[in-house]
Amino acid sequence: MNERRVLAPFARRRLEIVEARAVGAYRLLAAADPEGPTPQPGQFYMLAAAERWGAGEDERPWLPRAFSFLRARRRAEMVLEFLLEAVGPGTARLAELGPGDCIHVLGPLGVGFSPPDPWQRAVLCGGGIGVVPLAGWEGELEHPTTLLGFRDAEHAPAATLFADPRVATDDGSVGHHGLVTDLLTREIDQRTVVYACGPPPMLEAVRALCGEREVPAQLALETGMACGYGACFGCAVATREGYVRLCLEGPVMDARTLEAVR
Amino acid sequence: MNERRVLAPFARRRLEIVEARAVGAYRLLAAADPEGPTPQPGQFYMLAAAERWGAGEDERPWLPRAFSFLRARRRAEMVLEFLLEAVGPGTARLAELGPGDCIHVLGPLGVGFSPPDPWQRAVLCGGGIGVVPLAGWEGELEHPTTLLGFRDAEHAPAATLFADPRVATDDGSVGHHGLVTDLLTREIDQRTVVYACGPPPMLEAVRALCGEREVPAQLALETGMACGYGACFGCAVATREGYVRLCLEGPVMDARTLEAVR
Amino acid sequence: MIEFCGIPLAHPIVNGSGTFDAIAARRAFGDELLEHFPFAAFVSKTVTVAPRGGNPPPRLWEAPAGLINSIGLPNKGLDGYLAQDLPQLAELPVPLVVNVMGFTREEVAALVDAFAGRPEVAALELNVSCPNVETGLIMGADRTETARLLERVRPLTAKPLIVKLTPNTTDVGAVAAAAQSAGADAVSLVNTLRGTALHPRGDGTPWLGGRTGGVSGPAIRAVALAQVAEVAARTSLPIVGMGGVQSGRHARDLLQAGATLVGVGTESFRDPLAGARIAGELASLASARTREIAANRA
Amino acid sequence: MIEFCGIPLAHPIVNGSGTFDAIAARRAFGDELLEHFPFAAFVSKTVTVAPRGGNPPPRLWEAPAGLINSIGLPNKGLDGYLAQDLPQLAELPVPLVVNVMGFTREEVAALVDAFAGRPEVAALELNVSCPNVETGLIMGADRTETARLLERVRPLTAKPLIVKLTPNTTDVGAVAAAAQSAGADAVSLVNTLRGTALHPRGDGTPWLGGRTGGVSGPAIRAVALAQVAEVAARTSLPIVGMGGVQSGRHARDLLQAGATLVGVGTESFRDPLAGARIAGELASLASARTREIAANRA
Ligand SMILES: Cc1cc2nc3c(=O)[nH]c(=O)nc-3n(C[C@H](O)[C@H](O)[C@H](O)COP(=O)(O)OP(=O)(O)OC[C@H]3O[C@@H](n4cnc5c(N)ncnc54)[C@H](O)[C@@H]3O)c2cc1C
Ligand SMILES: Cc1cc2nc3c(=O)[nH]c(=O)nc-3n(C[C@H](O)[C@H](O)[C@H](O)COP(=O)(O)OP(=O)(O)OC[C@H]3O[C@@H](n4cnc5c(N)ncnc54)[C@H](O)[C@@H]3O)c2cc1C
Ligand SMILES: Cc1cc2nc3c(=O)[nH]c(=O)nc-3n(C[C@H](O)[C@H](O)[C@H](O)COP(=O)(O)O)c2cc1C
Ligand SMILES: Cc1cc2nc3c(=O)[nH]c(=O)nc-3n(C[C@H](O)[C@H](O)[C@H](O)COP(=O)(O)O)c2cc1C
Ligand code: FES
Ligand code: FES
Repeated sequence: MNERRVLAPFARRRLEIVEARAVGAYRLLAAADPEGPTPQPGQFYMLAAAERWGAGEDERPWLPRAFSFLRARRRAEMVLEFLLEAVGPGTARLAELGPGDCIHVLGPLGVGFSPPDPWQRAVLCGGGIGVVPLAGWEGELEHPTTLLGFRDAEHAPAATLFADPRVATDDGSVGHHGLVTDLLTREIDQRTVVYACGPPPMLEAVRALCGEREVPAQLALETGMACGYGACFGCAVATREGYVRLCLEGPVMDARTLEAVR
Repeated sequence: MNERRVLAPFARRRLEIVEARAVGAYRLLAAADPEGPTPQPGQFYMLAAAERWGAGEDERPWLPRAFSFLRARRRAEMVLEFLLEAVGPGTARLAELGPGDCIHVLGPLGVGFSPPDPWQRAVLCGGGIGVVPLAGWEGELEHPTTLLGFRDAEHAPAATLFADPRVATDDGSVGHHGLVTDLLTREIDQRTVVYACGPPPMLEAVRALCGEREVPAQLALETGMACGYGACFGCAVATREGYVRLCLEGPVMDARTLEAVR
Repeated sequence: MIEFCGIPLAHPIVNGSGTFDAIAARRAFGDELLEHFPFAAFVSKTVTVAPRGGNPPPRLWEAPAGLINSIGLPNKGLDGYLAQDLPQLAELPVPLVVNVMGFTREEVAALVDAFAGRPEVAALELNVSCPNVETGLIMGADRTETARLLERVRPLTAKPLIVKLTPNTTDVGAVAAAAQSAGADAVSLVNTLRGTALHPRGDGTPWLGGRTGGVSGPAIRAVALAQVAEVAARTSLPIVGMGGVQSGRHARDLLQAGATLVGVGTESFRDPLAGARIAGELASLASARTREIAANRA
Repeated sequence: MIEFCGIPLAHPIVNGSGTFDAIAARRAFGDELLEHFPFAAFVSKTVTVAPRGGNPPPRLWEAPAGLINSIGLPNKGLDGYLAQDLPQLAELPVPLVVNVMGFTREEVAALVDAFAGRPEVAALELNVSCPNVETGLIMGADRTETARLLERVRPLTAKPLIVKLTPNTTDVGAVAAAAQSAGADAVSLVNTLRGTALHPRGDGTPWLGGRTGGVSGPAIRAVALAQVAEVAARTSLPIVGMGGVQSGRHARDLLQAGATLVGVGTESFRDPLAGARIAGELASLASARTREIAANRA
């Protein structure tokens, strides 16, 4: 399944930010990547601000941070879009960048989603910032069902990045009042394949649900990463066969290989 | 001589930059200091950018940096002016600040210049960035002689910060072609008191010259500092009586107490 | 109010020896220092029997997230300290801990003896990070050395004896245990990590006048936390934990790892009120946590 | 071209064991990795006799100017390494150094013996930062342990034996000297400094699945430089110096302190081509210095 792993050029690239804007509570950054290959949805990049990456809380950030790409737009040259949620010093620093600022980018890394079989219907299920890797994937699928869950109306605007999403919010301010997995339960059957990304409890619910109903599911997981290319062994995720490096064997994992998502 | 040591408020103050501009190759920063006391010329402050102090070369800067004040202007509120030469990560970071950015400031610290006796004529002798502490002092003296030395025409514009300076440049591009100490030699006699600041070889020449001619001289020295208020013992300077902490007993030192300036 | 070796303290934050000079700070800041004294107790810089000028400059090197110092323990010597410093330090609004160091056991004994009868002194801290000139071993890196030192000085005073351990050792827990068996009342750690830097001009000469120095600051925080936890697991002594503390969160971590007090060192160079700020942050964290636990119970 | 223990190398920069996985990197970057291989020799991650899964996550904590890791030496074990990894690593365009660790001297002997006859292997590095389960002592923190280990394994191979020293010791120079007397061909240092971090939620539990970990990166550079200088002063062995190297200047400092090669570890996580960049910077610094010296003579 080599198309799932588009190889990364063997060097960080210094890319210029061409667009930076808020999407609800999230921040969208677009960087021109003229030399980079077109990534497979689900793959990720290691990002760092080219200047002043550090000196935040506890002198951090210092290591690069992992981000799924949102979309890879090809016009005259390729533009990579990222969507960030500022949760700590690394994401905070990236969120303050604007057009003209530069970032170091390594990637695409890891393996992306693999396409449904012709007879399968794709159901995309994203929660919070976990909707990111699904955006590019939606565009490559025929008539997918897209289900997105958000905390509240502040975060729900990320749904505008999708073609035809159904939305749930925890507080009911937008769409279904409840969990996105409520919507998912009603959508899956023996002919669906689920593509999911979101917070661990959501992914665990998806895994359990799909496991029970014997529906194939590809889960894009997250974990702390230092390198992104298999060098540090820091991104271990427990599978039924022991630990694997998520940056190398994932971030998209077949749900059946996992005993649980933590 | 208590007027030489204006006490510092016991806290760093977060001050806003109100002006930032180039003065030749140097950078002038002005910060509003509404609560701070009026310092004595020759005293200094410990400065750090309030944001992103770090993450430069070798993850530096991290400690605050010592700066003489250039002038303390009192209008509606006090404005402290600093003049910087970007020589490393700390000065580079400060030099990139603009109006609205904030700095942490501790001071005034150390002891400043003490006034001439009524029968004495003040001769100010500054070299390079060492002209800084003399600017404020010139304004408090009656008819001082001001001698300033610079590398070249790029640096000589700092002379515009003085009322009536005579300038020497190493390359002869402005004023006297040669050392500022050439000018000093002709200016001193038994009735002068010299106030000098500049690179160590210049100060050593001033010390030797004034020592030989028995002319009193006050030298504003520099050394690496971590704290600025006597806490670290890092700013040791050798005097005839052993090491002293420059931040506490200086930075202005009576030339006679020194065996040499290194 | 908390208690440390029988000494009541307003909060758990003290200074690291040699990183705050209350006498100098009073000259720079005036009596405002006394009104807002940042530490719950004041630990003075290491005193030796003979006066010392300290190492030749440069004495400082800024390292990534830290500092290398090679100060060389300048001090007025025992007599100078007693005559000039002690009266001034007695005016501080907090208890005084005197840090002492000797190059032989007898020197340490002389120092302990000299302070034993001084009511101004609440406790003594023994800096054992230097070689015993008689054995060549770093006193605090070797448990036998440490034990023999404590056995020698313990009978000399009823005041609390705090042993300041060096982190440059294979097994700091063993040294702490030896100190406890031999009568120490508390331990403090970490002192600086041995480190050095070369001159940036690139000719291979050491930057520091003293050639090597000690690393402090955030760079050593993870090491400090591990060593405090190791010592807490091996002794029941109260611990003064320090190393790279910059915030209430860092102080809390050390307390949770087993410390009773937390020392703030290098951070005071960046912010002279760091001690007070950290004490305040720690108090807010503690009350937030109390509320959280109460809420979880309810 | 330089030489290290008889092995010709294109430049003095190698990787630190466990900080670059050439097999994984080839999967991520393809054959471009081989065309631009960043290191003059490749040091593979520690191999143990039995396969190991490694420590439970989280395994990483970002520290000020550094990283704490608690990876726990996951590896396929000797048989898995020989069968799966060695053939792939033999395809690299540079000499291969195999890093091994055992929990007893006999385990180390078995590992050395297994590689002794392998032509793909240019040298062996002994990771002695773990406890000898028989004595409870960290092999590399104790000179007697180190010497006895070397005496056991030295006769088993003619290949260069590099002892990777631990920095968590009182006197690294003494350990290095013991390694030399007992037949080591070289030493490498520093391994990571013992350190830990607590969970940010503030309940005092350790963050790392393995509870404590090892600190690497710029935070430990000053310590590494001091230890390399100490070892250089005590032995005549070639030294692989490492710890926090991020630039040619840092590499030059270690070489000037006495190292023959320089290892790049954590910096590769930030920049996979760090090794090549640093080698280039080092070469420019060296030629700038040559020009400067020539100019001064003229
Ligand atoms: C494959 C992949 C794809 C991702 N895609 C996206 C995306 O598209 N958009 C997005 O916003 N995010 C994405 N993430 C998550 C993103 O990488 C993290 O949010 C980011 O690394 C956080 O860095 P920070 O410095 O802002 O926060 P941190 O302070 O690093 O906080 C993040 C979490 O790390 C832990 N933590 C706290 N302190 C430390 C420390 N000192 N060392 C280690 N851990 C600590 C805590 O659990 C904390 O909640 C992705 C992650 C992965 C692995
Ligand atoms: C009382 C006083 C008044 C001063 N007034 C002024 C002023 O008005 N204007 C002005 O521009 N400057 C002034 N200075 C000098 C100013 O403090 C220094 O230029 C500044 O600290 C340099 O910091 P940096 O990070 O830019 O450079 P650094 O990199 O710190 O370089 C400065 C020097 O420090 C040394 N050095 C290099 N690396 C390190 C390291 N890692 N650790 C320690 N030392 C290192 C080198 O010798 C180098 O040349 C004054 C200094 C003092 C003491
Ligand atoms: C400049 C400096 C001077 C120090 N002097 C002493 C000293 O005289 N005696 C002592 O026991 N410790 C001394 N220390 C060690 C500190 O007390 C403290 O143990 C160490 O710095 C770690 O804490 P920190 O990281 O908060 O600075 C000194 C540290 C520094 C940075
Ligand atoms: C994530 C990680 C894994 C490591 N694994 C090993 C290992 O398996 N064997 C070993 O001898 N050293 C290991 N090390 C230590 C490094 O080889 C090196 O000695 C240390 O990190 C210091 O160098 P640095 O600061 O450049 O990283 C590891 C270091 C890191 C950061
Ligand atoms: S992030 Fe380093 S191995 Fe996966
Ligand atoms: S700068 Fe710290 S004592 Fe002078």
